[in-house]
Parts: sequence; structure tokens; C-alpha cells
Amino acid sequence: MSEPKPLSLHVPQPAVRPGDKPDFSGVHIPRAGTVPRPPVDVAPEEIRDLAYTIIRVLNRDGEAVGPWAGTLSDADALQGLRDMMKVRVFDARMLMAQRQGKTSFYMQCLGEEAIACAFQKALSPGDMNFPTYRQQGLLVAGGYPLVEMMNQIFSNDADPLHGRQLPVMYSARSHGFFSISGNLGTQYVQAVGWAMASAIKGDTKIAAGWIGDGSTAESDFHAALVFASTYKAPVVLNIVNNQWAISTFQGIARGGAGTFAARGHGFGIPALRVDGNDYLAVHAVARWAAERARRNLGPTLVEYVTYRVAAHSTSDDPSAYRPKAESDAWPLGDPVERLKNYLIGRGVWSEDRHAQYNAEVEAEVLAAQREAERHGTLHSGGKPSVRDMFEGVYREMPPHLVRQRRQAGV
Amino acid sequence: MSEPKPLSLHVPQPAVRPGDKPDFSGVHIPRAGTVPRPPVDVAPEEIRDLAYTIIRVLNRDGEAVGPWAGTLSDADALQGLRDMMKVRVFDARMLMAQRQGKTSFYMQCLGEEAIACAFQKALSPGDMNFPTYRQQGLLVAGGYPLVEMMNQIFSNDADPLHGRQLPVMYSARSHGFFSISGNLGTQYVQAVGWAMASAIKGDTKIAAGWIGDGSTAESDFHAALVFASTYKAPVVLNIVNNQWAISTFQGIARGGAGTFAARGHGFGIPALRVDGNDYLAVHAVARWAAERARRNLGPTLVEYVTYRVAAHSTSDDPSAYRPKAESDAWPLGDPVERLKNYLIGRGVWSEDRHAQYNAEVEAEVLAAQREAERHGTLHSGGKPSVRDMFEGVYREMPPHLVRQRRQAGV
Amino acid sequence: MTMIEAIRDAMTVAMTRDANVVVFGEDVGYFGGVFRCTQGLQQKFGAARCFDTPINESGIVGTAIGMAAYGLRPCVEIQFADYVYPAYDQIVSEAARLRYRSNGDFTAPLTIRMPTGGGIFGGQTHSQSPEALFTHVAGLKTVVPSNPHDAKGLLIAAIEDDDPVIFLEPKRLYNGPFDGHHDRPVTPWSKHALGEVPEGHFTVPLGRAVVRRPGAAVTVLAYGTMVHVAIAAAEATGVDAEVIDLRTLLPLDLETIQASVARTGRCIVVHEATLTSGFGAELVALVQEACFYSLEAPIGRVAGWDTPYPHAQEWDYFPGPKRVGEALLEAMAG
Amino acid sequence: MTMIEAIRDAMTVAMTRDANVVVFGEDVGYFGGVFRCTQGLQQKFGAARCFDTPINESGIVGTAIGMAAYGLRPCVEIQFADYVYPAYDQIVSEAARLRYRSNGDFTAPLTIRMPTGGGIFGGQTHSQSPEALFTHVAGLKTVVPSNPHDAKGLLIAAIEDDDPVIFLEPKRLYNGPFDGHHDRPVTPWSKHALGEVPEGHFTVPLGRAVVRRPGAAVTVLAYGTMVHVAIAAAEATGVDAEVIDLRTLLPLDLETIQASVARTGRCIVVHEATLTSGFGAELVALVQEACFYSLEAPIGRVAGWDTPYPHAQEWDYFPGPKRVGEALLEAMAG
Ligand SMILES: Cc1ncc(C[n+]2csc(CCOP(=O)(O)OP(=O)(O)O)c2C)c(N)n1
Ligand SMILES: Cc1ncc(C[n+]2csc(CCOP(=O)(O)OP(=O)(O)O)c2C)c(N)n1
Ligand SMILES: [Mg+2]
Ligand SMILES: [Mg+2]
Repeated sequence: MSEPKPLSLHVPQPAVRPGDKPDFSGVHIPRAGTVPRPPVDVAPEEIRDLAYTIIRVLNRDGEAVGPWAGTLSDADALQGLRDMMKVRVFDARMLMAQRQGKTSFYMQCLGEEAIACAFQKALSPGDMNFPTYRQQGLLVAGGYPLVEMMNQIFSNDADPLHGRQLPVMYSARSHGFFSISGNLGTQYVQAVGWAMASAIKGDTKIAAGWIGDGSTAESDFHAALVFASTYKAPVVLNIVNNQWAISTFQGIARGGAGTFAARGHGFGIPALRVDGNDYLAVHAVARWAAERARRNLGPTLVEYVTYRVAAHSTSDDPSAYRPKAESDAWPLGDPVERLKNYLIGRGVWSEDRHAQYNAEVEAEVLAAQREAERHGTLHSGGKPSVRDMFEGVYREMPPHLVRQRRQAGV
Repeated sequence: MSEPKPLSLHVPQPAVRPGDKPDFSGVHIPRAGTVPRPPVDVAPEEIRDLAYTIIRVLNRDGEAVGPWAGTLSDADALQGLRDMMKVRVFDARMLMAQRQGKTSFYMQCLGEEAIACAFQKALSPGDMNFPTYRQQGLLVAGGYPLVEMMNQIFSNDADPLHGRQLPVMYSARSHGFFSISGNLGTQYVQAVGWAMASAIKGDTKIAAGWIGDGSTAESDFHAALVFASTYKAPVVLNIVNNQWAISTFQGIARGGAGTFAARGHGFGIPALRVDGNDYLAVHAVARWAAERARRNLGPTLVEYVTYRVAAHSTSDDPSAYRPKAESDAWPLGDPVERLKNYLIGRGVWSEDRHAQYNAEVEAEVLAAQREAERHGTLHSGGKPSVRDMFEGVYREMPPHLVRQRRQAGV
Repeated sequence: MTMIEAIRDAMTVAMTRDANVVVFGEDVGYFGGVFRCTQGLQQKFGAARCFDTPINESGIVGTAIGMAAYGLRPCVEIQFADYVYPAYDQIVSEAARLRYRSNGDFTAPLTIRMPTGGGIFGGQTHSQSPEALFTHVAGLKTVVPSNPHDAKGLLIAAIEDDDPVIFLEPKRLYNGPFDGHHDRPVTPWSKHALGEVPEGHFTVPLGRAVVRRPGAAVTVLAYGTMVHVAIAAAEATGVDAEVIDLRTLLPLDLETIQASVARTGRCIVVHEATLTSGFGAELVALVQEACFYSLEAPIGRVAGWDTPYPHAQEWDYFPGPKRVGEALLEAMAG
Repeated sequence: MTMIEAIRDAMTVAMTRDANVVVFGEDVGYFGGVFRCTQGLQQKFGAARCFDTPINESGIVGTAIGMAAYGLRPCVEIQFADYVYPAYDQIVSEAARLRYRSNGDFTAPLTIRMPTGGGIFGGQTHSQSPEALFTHVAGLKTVVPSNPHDAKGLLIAAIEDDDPVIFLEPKRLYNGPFDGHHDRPVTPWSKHALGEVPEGHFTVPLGRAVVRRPGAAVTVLAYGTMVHVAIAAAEATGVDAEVIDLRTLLPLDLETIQASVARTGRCIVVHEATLTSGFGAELVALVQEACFYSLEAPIGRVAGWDTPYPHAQEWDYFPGPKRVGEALLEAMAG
């Protein structure tokens, strides 16, 4: 070997930064309908390709095409559209409420509505999601009352979590929605444990873990894959790749890997990549993965390719790190628009009905907000009690907490 | 879907247990010389197959064959044989010393000598290994004095670590050997950081991380692969798959994955699997991976397929969890025997010279032991001072430790 | 019964009574654990209820939390307390807060067993006593038994408890009481009254201390191995010390402590963990607050030095009867 | 200068003087950190010396240890102290013990910065004060500045220190001093004497406390945000309290503390972290030992309640001037 040259550190950079023209030429998008649909009991090594492509159903003309099409009736698809619209209106109102000081914090899922909304429809009662803070669609599509969500967001006196949790950190066992943690990634391996428990008991329930592109770098992602792989846990492991982790582009977490889905290969876990802005595709893949789990065939890793249109949270301003117009250039379009066009094409929906439903849902959300606000918002009206702050640390309050509560005069 | 059937938990089991006949029919071993040798700048996705096969050079007839052969002169191979023999004799003596109560604990690498000994020869001065407790071969092949190793093992008054560390937890910066930790996996990501530092500084040094099959399940394995992949760190990431993690067979850590090497694929890291009992193959692959790192081409993951012939440590008795004769049935044979036969075949070694060298090395090791024992063993003779217990917690002793040291009367 | 047998017996009883109790960890299944505490459980209850895990402590606790949320009662083993740190996030951020943050919608009734303490020449990564890292965390209970009887009763109580419990097993006590005289032969538990362990189901309730040696001159607060060391120190010095075995660090039985110190007017606190920010600091803070006007001398602490646990200097590090005895005499002189 | 600017300035100075200083963490590179503490550093020093990392705290600290062993001086950011737990093993088992276990063959001169404390309605995962989890660990130094001047001087000292330093930045102080009166408008640092920060290189040595408010009646031990709260409580109650800003928790400046308590005969300890096993317990234990015979009243502790940090009840949780004032009066009455 000749005298070695100096090494240098490779630090991945996104294609563009503020001021640059948005550029998604690096995102390879196959035509809708072109990716095959294997049987659910396929051997993982036979479908490695599915981790490097994008499963898509809705084409540019708004038609559902290919082997993954046809999992939903028109009525179900209509319901999906309504769910997504409701999530979007809900997000917009809560964003405004935060700006008005009615709560401290909010997180939208703008542009990602299809993923949680469609996934929820692939589950059965008793199944459990282990979500992140960006899966409000699971609750909305699952019929969880909007007013309860708002009560939590406002930390008011009807907040089911008694003001203890940051806004949007819901918990709803009744609706298959595990308590959200502020710590990234921890829920992923808990989902595996929950699924293992179902298998240990000989039950039929399955679990779904959720994680963001950035958070796949967390160590509990690995723990989850290791345990899921070893015990063939009946779990669907979802990765929502919305291209950004706060200010950090997905290339930092992905590194030299082609895709996040490919992470499954090292574990023998079948991995699929799907158009996250295509409600029909998401549903079809979710159903496929859920069926695998239900049939004791083990875990599936699913990467949803989407784009985080809004800021990370109300504490964030993305114009500091990415071009303002980047979301408009996102090549997979808008999930609501795409499903709307499909349903109009099917003759079961129209621009008018869309506008009308939007008005209805605005009214519904507003009514829910009025009701929630009757119970107070963060800085005015009803509040959870100070006593509540001391309750629930343990099942029974131990002596030292009783002393402290007394000291606090409550 | 029809009514789902009850789920059940899949708990992997080894093929055999104590009392059963050893069975390695599941281990697929390709013929020596059949696996191609790609150029070091190959695209990782083009060599995925190398993670599912075994690179082998020495065939059954003791010949070096195929594209990975030829990296070592006869003189170097002879040195390799001597290194392995020395490690083996050293291990045997230290095991005995532990049984005699001269130390509290010892760990052998019986059957795995080729890996560390051959790898060390692929590095250059200034490179750094981040080893586990089973890479004593790195030190021996690197020329670190046996007596220093023994001083550490005996925790005597010449122990370079002043009695602070468990036996075998060496540290030898001068010999490219990072301080061993008792906590599994932590060193793997530190190796990546060390390599990144070399790249940041524009130096030419590379690092090597070491981990066992069982420990790949640890989360820091993931952290290491994520960071190595993202920053293309100049590091060789070694996995020593010796089939066992204390009492746990490798199937528990590997789960549904075909091999441990395959874990690299999800990160776009080239992954190779090599016959860990074939000194020539280990060296060839190590050199390939080291060259990649040195040429700033990034990390390589290497899985060494081997077998832990001895107990996990002196605290372990493997007859409780695996057949006694399993190691005899191990299809990749013994590394010392294989290299010996090769060298005899080459006409540069003989059974007699082998026996003679063995006697020499026994004498050398015994002499080293005598010298070490002059400095004491754990329970007799010279000891590190109690004062040493208080030193080195910080660069300068803070007041509270000064107080405590005084209190201890030293 | 040895402490190992008592712990195994506790799990057997719990698993027999409640099909939701599951046991897992590294080397815990087929082999029965490196200290053999789970020996035979896989054979008895099947591999779905007692199994080996991959070596990932965060995964062990994380899956246990998921299982507990499902309705199981996992009792998991961390092979050594020194290896609990990779699981620390799951314990602190998740298990400890799940009930609170979900307002009881989900709970985490799990027990995390781990061998703790030194005295076996295990060096810095087989000797640690990390209890203070758990007592600082709201939502956790922390238990340290000092003998087979309590180990069984406390472990059953821990498994049946609806909150997460950290269960620290002083490994130096596994086979016999240990009073710090490392140069004397080990007496087996079979020769000790607390080695007599009732058959079947019983509990030692969490949160109750017990006076192990009554005395009038000074109160010694101890737990685990140090209970035996404290008794030995009292015998050796002849100081009429009252030795309290805390058994549960959190919730703490402050009443028993307070009653004793009010009587004796003197107190020392002993533990094997490093001194600074150890659980002894909390004990001192509580006692000086509760008993300020009865205290006749400063409360002394005897603890591990603020260094990593060394290998060769193990017996210089370990706070043995000599150091405890000196502290007793000092408390009497103060 | 705000505290954010002071911290940024410290890193700029350190990076300018020593090419071995590197800075990295989540969102730390291009964007400059969610609190903007590293803004501009990537532009100034290049992406190889200031960069964004994958979201893996163990990876951040683990690679930093490797780099430090190589010879660099990494100064890494954990986005919130609440997210340090995944890195806890690397900190406790590795960084803290590397020098000791290798007898100085390898060392880990690294600084781990993290925003700490509540007061921004961040709920239980953006409000924690985990300092006691570090002070219990031999081999670590732990620093908590209370103002821009000290933040800069201490951070430069930390980066230049040859041992691993945990550097906790009270986020509620980033933009102005905060005395717990959350309903009053924030005064910016530009109006505070300690907002005046010398240019260029200077250090505030680790291990030295400072008296922030002289007084004769009672000693208050505080650090970070609570220094300001304590001063406000003293003003409000009229108690002639001496407020000591510890600045470094470990090594601790016991001399300054002892001298003060010996004079005042009374002491209270305040921190925002949960009470039980908090660093306050250690302070109480040390003070009662060192000053037993001068103490005229029990040492009081004012701290966060032993619950997770709640969202809505933030100001009921936060140990504000009212509670500290009560403790002052109680100490005077005791
Ligand atoms: C353990 C931990 N580290 C860091 C954070 C801070 N943090 C909150 S969200 C976030 C980015 C997550 O990105 P991604 O996983 O892609 O999810 P997304 O927000 O895009 O949905 C970070 C770094 C955290 N909450 N927990
Ligand atoms: C964090 C941590 N967990 C558990 C252990 C206990 N332990 C020591 S060695 C070992 C098995 C490791 O097996 P493997 O990685 O295959 O390496 P091998 O011993 O076979 O070389 C275990 C579980 C440890 N040292 N550290
Ligand atoms: Mg994202
Ligand atoms: Mg192994």
C-alpha cells in the first residue's frame, strides 16, 4: 500500500437549504400499481426489493391501480377522506388555540394524515398502537371524542390526564392508543412486549409500534427489532419517514442505507415501503402487515414515505433550515387531495360535497372546542386540582407523598 | 378474514442440549476458495451475498486457495502460528493459576485464537482496537509483554492498572488496545468515535471495534452502526460469532436474521462473513476491511464464524447447557491445527518443530509467570497500594476524596 | 434455605398462583440464571413463561413494560445491577411514570431483580450498589432484602405490587449471612434463623423496616449485607446499638426509624454504595429533620468510598465491621 | 449578554483556541440547536467540528468518549436533560471510569451540556433536574451556572478540564434571571450585573462556590435558578439570609458552606429536583456533620415534590419564593 492520504469526516447534507430551489430529484418514485403484492406468508428474503421501492395505489389520474388496490369499499374510502379532513381541521384549530395562549404547545401532522387514519382501519378492537406525538389520526379515525383530545390539550378540569401531561400526549386504552411518552423510541420496544404478551397468553390481539425517521436512530429501535425478530412477535413496526427530524434531514439518521425499511433486513423481518400520502396504499400495506401478525407469522417493518409540511411543533420555525416552498414541491402530493380526486373520479364525491363537508367538520370541531373551553384552557377557567399532582404516582399514596401533599396545603 | 387462531410465543431453541448428539447440520459451509474477492471500493449493495456465505482460504487438504489467498508470506504465516500457540499456552497457564487461587477470574479464547491474532497483523502502528475480554490475541500478536498481562491478571504490585480492574480487563494504548470495559457493547460506538476523530483531524489512523454474537443485541451496537454509516467512519466493526453468549445460543441474539453480518445491510455497510478458524482467511478479510477504512471508504462489518471451545469464564460450566463433545464436532476445525497443517504442507514446518516450539513457548510463558509472581498474586505477595484505590478517579484528587483517603489512613 | 432458593421459591409461588407472572432475562431460561435463581422455572412453566432474552437490558425492561401494560406481571432479571444502566431510560422515563402520565389508563406492575453489592472480587462492574439512582425517581419502589426469609416474602410482595419495584439482591448474601469478616469461613443460611423460610405463599409487606438488634445507645440504619456487618460491629465494639434493617428504601418506614432515634439520640447510617449522594444522605436528611432536638451527636455515615469498586483493594473498599465499629464509637463520643 | 449568548461565546472561544474542541448533538449543526446555543458554530468552524447527529444520546456520548480518548475535547449537547438517560450507561460506566480503570492510559475529557429545570410549561419530559444522578457517580464533575458570566467562565473551564463534566444549563435562565415570580414580566440579562460577560478567554474555576447575598441569620444553599428564587425569598421575608451559589456540585466547595453555616447557625437547602435522594440530601448530610455543634435548627429542604413534573400544575410544583420564604421563617423559628 502507498502512503495513506489524510482521512476526512463525511457529514451528510440535504440537497437544499433556505434560499435554494426545492429539489426532490433524488427521491425515486415508481409508477402506481407496479409493485407486486406477495402472499403474507412469503419468506422475508424473497421480498427484499419491497424495502427499496414505494408501494403506490393511486395514480396521477386518481385511479386505484395494481395488485395492492381494492382493499376498501367506496364507503370506507369516503370515511377515510372524512377522517383525514377532520384531523386537518382539528390541527388547524388547535394551532390557533396555541397561538391564542389557550395551551402551551401543539404538534400538527399536516400532510401525514393518511398514514395514521388508514392504518387504524386495518386494526381490530383490542389491538394496541404505541404511537408518537404525530398519530392523532389514530384517535380521530378510531372515533375517540375530539372534545377529550381538546380537554387534554387545554389541561382543563376535564382533562382525562388531569393536567399532568404535555399537550397532545394522549392516552386512550379504550381506543387502542398507548400513553404517549416524550422520550423518543421507548414505545417501539414496548409495542413488541405488548405483542409478546398477547402471544404468551394465546390471545389474538396484535400491536403496532410507531416511530419517526429521525428516531429510528434511537437505541430502542434496535431493541425492538431484536426482540421482535427473536420471538416473532405479532407486531407491525411502522416508520413514518416525513423527511425531517426537527431541523435535521433524514439523511443524518439514514446514513449510508438506501431506505429506513432496509433496516429490517438484518433481522429477517419483511420490510415494505409505501407511499404515505396514498390512503389506499397505506391501508393495503397495513392490512397485509396486520394479517401477518394476526396469523402468527411475526413482525413486519413498514416505512411510510411522506413529508412533514408543518413546523415540527409550535416551538419550531422551519424556515431557518429548509426552503419555504419545499412542501409544495413534494412529489407525492397531498393525501387529502389525492383521495378526494379518487372519490370524485369514482363518482361518489364532488367538489361541492367536499366543501360542504369541510364546513360541517369545521363546525363540529368548533363545537367541540366550545365544549372543551367550558372546562377551561391552560391559563383560564377550570383547572385540574393541585391534589391531582400528588395522586397517581403510585397506586396508593406512600407516607412521604402524603406528607408533601399536606405541606402543599391540599 | 376468518376467526383468528390463538397466537403463541416463538422461543428459539438450539438444535441440541446436554445429552444430545452434537448437530451442526444447520451450519452451511461453502468450499474454501469459492467466494469472490471484490475490489475494496465496491458498492455495498453489490456484495450483499458476502454476508450470507463464509469466506474461506484453507481447504481440507491444508492448501490456501481462491481469490482471498496469498496475503501472507510463509514467514508471516509462521509468525501467526506462533502467536496462536502462545495465546493458547498463556490461556492454559492462566486458567491453572486461577484454579490455584492466584487470581479471582480468567477468560480463555480457546478455539478463537486465529481471529484476534490475524486481525492484529492487518493494522498499522497508531491504529486502535476497542476489544472485548476475548481478544487477548491482539496483545500477544502485537508483542505486548506477557508478564504485563500477568501482572494485571494477578493484581500484583506491578499491575499497570494498580489492581483496580478485574483480571483480563487490560489497557494498552501503546499497543493499540483500548481499555476493556465490563459493560458489553459500549466499546463498539467508542471505536466509531475514535475513528471519527481521526477523520476530523485529517489523520490516517483507523479503529477496530469488537463485539460478541450475543452482544450485538446491545443497543450500542445500533448506535455504532448508525454513526459509522452516517459519517462513513474509518472503522472495522468485528463480530465474533462463537455460537454462545454464556449459556445462550446465538439464535437468541440473531433471531430471524440469516447471519449477524446481515445486520450491516440496513445501514449500507458492506458486510462479510469469514471462517474465524482460518488464520489466512481472517487476515485477508481484515486487510480488505482495513484498507477500505484507510482509503476513507467507510466502515466494514465482519462476522467471524467460530466456536467458543472453553467455558465462558472460570465462573461458568458449559456442561449444564450444551453437549460436552460439541466443540469436537465443530465443522470448522481448530485454527492452530489448520494453520500448522498448511505450513507443514508448504514445507516450512513440521510436527517436530511444532512440538519443539510448543515446549519453547511453555517455557517462555512459565518464565513470564515466575517473573510476574515475584510481584505477587491476588492473595499473596506484592499488592497495589490502598492509596492507589483513591488515585486516578480524577486528574487531581478533589477535597472530598482527600478527606476519605485520610479517613482510610493512607 | 439459601437466599437463592428463597428467591426461586418466591417466583415459583408467584408463577403458580398467577398465570400472568412471567420471568425472563439473560441466561434466565434453560440455564436458570448465572446465580441459578431461576433454575427449573422454564422446565416447570414452559418457555413462554420463563425464557432467555437477547443481551439488551433496555429491551428486557421495555418489553416487560409492554407486557405489564397488557396485563402480565413480569419479573425480570438484570444479570448484575452494574448492567442496569442501558435500561435506565425505560425504568425512569417509562415504568416509573406510566401510571401518572396516563392517569392510571396504563400501569407497569413489574419487578426488576438484580444482584447487587460487592464482596466477590467482581471488580467495578460486578459489585455496584445503585439503589440511590432509583430512590430519586418518583414512581419506583426500591427493596433490598437481607436474608432468605425476607427475600421470599418481599419478592412475592413486589411481584404482587401494582407499581414497578426495583429488587436488589445482595449477592454476597446468596449463600450465607456475611458480616464483613471475609477472612472467616462462611456460615450457611441453614444455620441462621432467617434461613428458615415458610413454605408456600406469604409476604413481607413493602415499606416496613424491622429492628434486627435492639439497643439503647445508638441507632444504626442499614439494609442488605450491611445489616449483618452492623450487627457484627455492635458485637465487636460492645456498643449497645439498635440495628434497623430497612428492607424497603422507598417507601421508607420513617416511623420505625424516628421512634428508635428519638430513644437513642444517636444515629449512624451505613451502606456499601459510594458515599456522595448515596441513599444514606437521604436518611441523614430525614433523621436530622425528624429528630433534630433529640440528636446528641452528628449522624455518621459509613459507605463505600467515592471511587469505582476496585478489584484488588476490595476489602479496603468494603465498609466492614471495623469502619462501622469506629463510626459507632465516634457517635457515642460525639 | 444572555445566557445563551454566553454559552455560545464560551464554545466559540474554546474552539478558536483549541482545534481539538468539537461540538455536536441533535440539531446542533446547521440550525444551531433548539435553544440556539450553537448557532453559527458550524458556519465558523466547518461541519467537521460542529455537526448534527442522529437522535441517539448513547451514540452522542459514546462517540464523544472515543474522540476524547483519541485526544479531542468534545463538548456535546443533549437536547434536554430529560433525554440523557439513554446515554446514562456511557456516562456512568465509561466516561466516569475510563481514567481510573485504565490508570490514566486513556481519559475522557468531555463536556456534556444539557438544558435543565422547569418553568417553561414543558411538562414531565422537558423540565427535569437530574443532577443527583450524576453527583452519585465517582469520576464525574457536575456544574450548574446561575448567570451568563458564570455560564461562560464555567463552560470554558469545563471544556478545558481533563475529566468528564456534566454541565446543566437552567433553561429558565437562558433569557433572563428568574426568581420564581412567573406572573411578573421577565427582566432581561442586559439589566443584570451578571449579564455583563468579559470578552475572550476567562474561566470560573470548577469547585468554587460564591456568596451571592451576604447575610447573618441563615445560610441558603442553592444553585441555578434557585439562587434567584432564594434571593427573592430573602428580600420578601426580610430574613437576613446568606445565599450561596454552589456553581459546582461536585467537587463541592464545602469550605465556603461550612464557614457560612458556622456563622449563621442555620441552614436551608433548595433545589428544583425531586426531594428524595436529591442533591439537597447530600448537602444536609455534609452540613449536619461539619456544623452539628453550631446548628440551632434542623436543616430544611425545599425541593420539587416527589412526583413527575406536571404540566398544568407547574407553578404548584416549582419551589418558588413563597415556599422558600416559609422555609426561611421556619429555620429562624426552629
Ligand atoms: C430521547 C429523546 N431525544 C431527543 C428528543 C427531542 N426531540 C423531540 S422530537 C425530535 C425529532 C424527532 O424526529 P422524527 O423521529 O423524525 O419524528 P417527527 O417529529 O418527524 O414526526 C427530537 C430530537 C426527545 N423527545 N427524546
Ligand atoms: C451490559 C451487560 N450486560 C450483561 C453482561 C453479562 N455478560 C458478560 S459476558 C456475557 C455474554 C456475552 O456473549 P458474547 O457477546 O457472545 O461474547 P462471548 O462471551 O461469547 O465472547 C454476558 C451476558 C455484561 N457484562 N454487560
Ligand atoms: Mg421525521
Ligand atoms: Mg459469543
